[in-house]
Amino acid sequence: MKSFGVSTHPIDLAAFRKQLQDRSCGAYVQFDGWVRDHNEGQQVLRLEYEIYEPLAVKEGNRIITEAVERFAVSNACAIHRSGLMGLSEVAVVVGVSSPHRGEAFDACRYIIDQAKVRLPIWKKEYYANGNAEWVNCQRCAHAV
Amino acid sequence: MKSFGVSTHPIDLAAFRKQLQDRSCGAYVQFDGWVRDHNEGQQVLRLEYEIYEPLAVKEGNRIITEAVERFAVSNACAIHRSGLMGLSEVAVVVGVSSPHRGEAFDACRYIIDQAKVRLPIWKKEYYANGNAEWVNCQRCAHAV
Amino acid sequence: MKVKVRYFAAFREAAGTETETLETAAVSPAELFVECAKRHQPLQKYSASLVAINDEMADWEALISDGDEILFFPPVAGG
Amino acid sequence: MKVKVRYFAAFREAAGTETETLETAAVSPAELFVECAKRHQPLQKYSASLVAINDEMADWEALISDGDEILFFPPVAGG
Repeated sequence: MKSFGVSTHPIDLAAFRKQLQDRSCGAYVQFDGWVRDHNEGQQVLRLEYEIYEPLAVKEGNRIITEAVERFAVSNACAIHRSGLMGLSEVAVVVGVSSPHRGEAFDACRYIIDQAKVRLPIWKKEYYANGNAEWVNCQRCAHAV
Repeated sequence: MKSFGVSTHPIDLAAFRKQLQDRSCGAYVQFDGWVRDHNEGQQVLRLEYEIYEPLAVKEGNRIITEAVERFAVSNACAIHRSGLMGLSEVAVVVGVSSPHRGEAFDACRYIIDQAKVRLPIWKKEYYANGNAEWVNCQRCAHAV
Repeated sequence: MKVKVRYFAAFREAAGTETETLETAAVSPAELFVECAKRHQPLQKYSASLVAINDEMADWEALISDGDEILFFPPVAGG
Repeated sequence: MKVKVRYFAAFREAAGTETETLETAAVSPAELFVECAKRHQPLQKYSASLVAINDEMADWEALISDGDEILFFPPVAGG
């Protein structure tokens, strides 16, 4: 099983895991991105992901395929949430199963690292002080 | 939450995860060791873990503490199954939550790598041909 | 030539629009972004990170053609 | 002096016993393991990997004392 998906609903983690089960695999590594209650000193109340889905899915599947080929793992899937989310919700999940654990760790990390830089996904944080910011856009601004 | 435990019953993964939830954490990494249907060319039907629990728990907690200190993660737990197990069951689970993902990956891998070499836990595999072997004892024998 | 431009997330807010159709002499997405930032001043404080042409990720120096849809992506969410 | 020895997993099967009490002159777990492998021939094909004294992980060259319980662990499950 190899796939990248986008979901507007809470992710069903048990179903997600089940897709990756494989009797030939001794190792399973999962990464979850959780909505954190703070960022750069600000208290976060909730957040929103904007995803340009046609390209995110295409490029996400490309990343999954690269990871499977590069690390020779058996199965790899990822789902990214879209829209508004509360604290502690799962914003993204990546799962990899493989006969041995080293490759599963490497592939899982590759997928989330690449996803964070290559996918057209943006995060807006809503703060306790009433402000809201597109994350990372402060840091990369030419001048403030 | 920081703990290492041994269980003679199937591991409740939802309850395991819940212990590690933390609103200050944006990253969660979990490793599962699954019972694989083959090993070194032999078809495996089931397996058995023997654990010397007093020392496994003491040393397991030491590994967890080392990981938490070394990688500065917020929470880390692990549970290892003891006794007989069928294919695809979860033999061991390690979970780490942390504000950022790099540390969570590193700590999770450290815990499982150290656990595999430092804990008094032995695996006996039962094969389709009727044989049973303590795994790794062939490889490390002086003479065969 | 005529191209369609599409802005996402922070860019959409800075440009005050999601899509627009422009008459341009820009040959590459890089040149086109500079033009767009002149039309929409708030865009000038940003550097774009990724660009796509007709739903395919593209290079900033790729050639654009009449009728293309250019997608400007602000820096992604990252770590 | 008298010590108690405990064998685990493959060692228990090779020794044909789980525990035994021995009179020994061995000063270290390393020397003691050699003695034990003389008593139980099948142990000779194994190298022990870890050792504990009185439920604490110990060094192979640690000093053993009268009344100690020495735990011999075969190589652990590994990868």
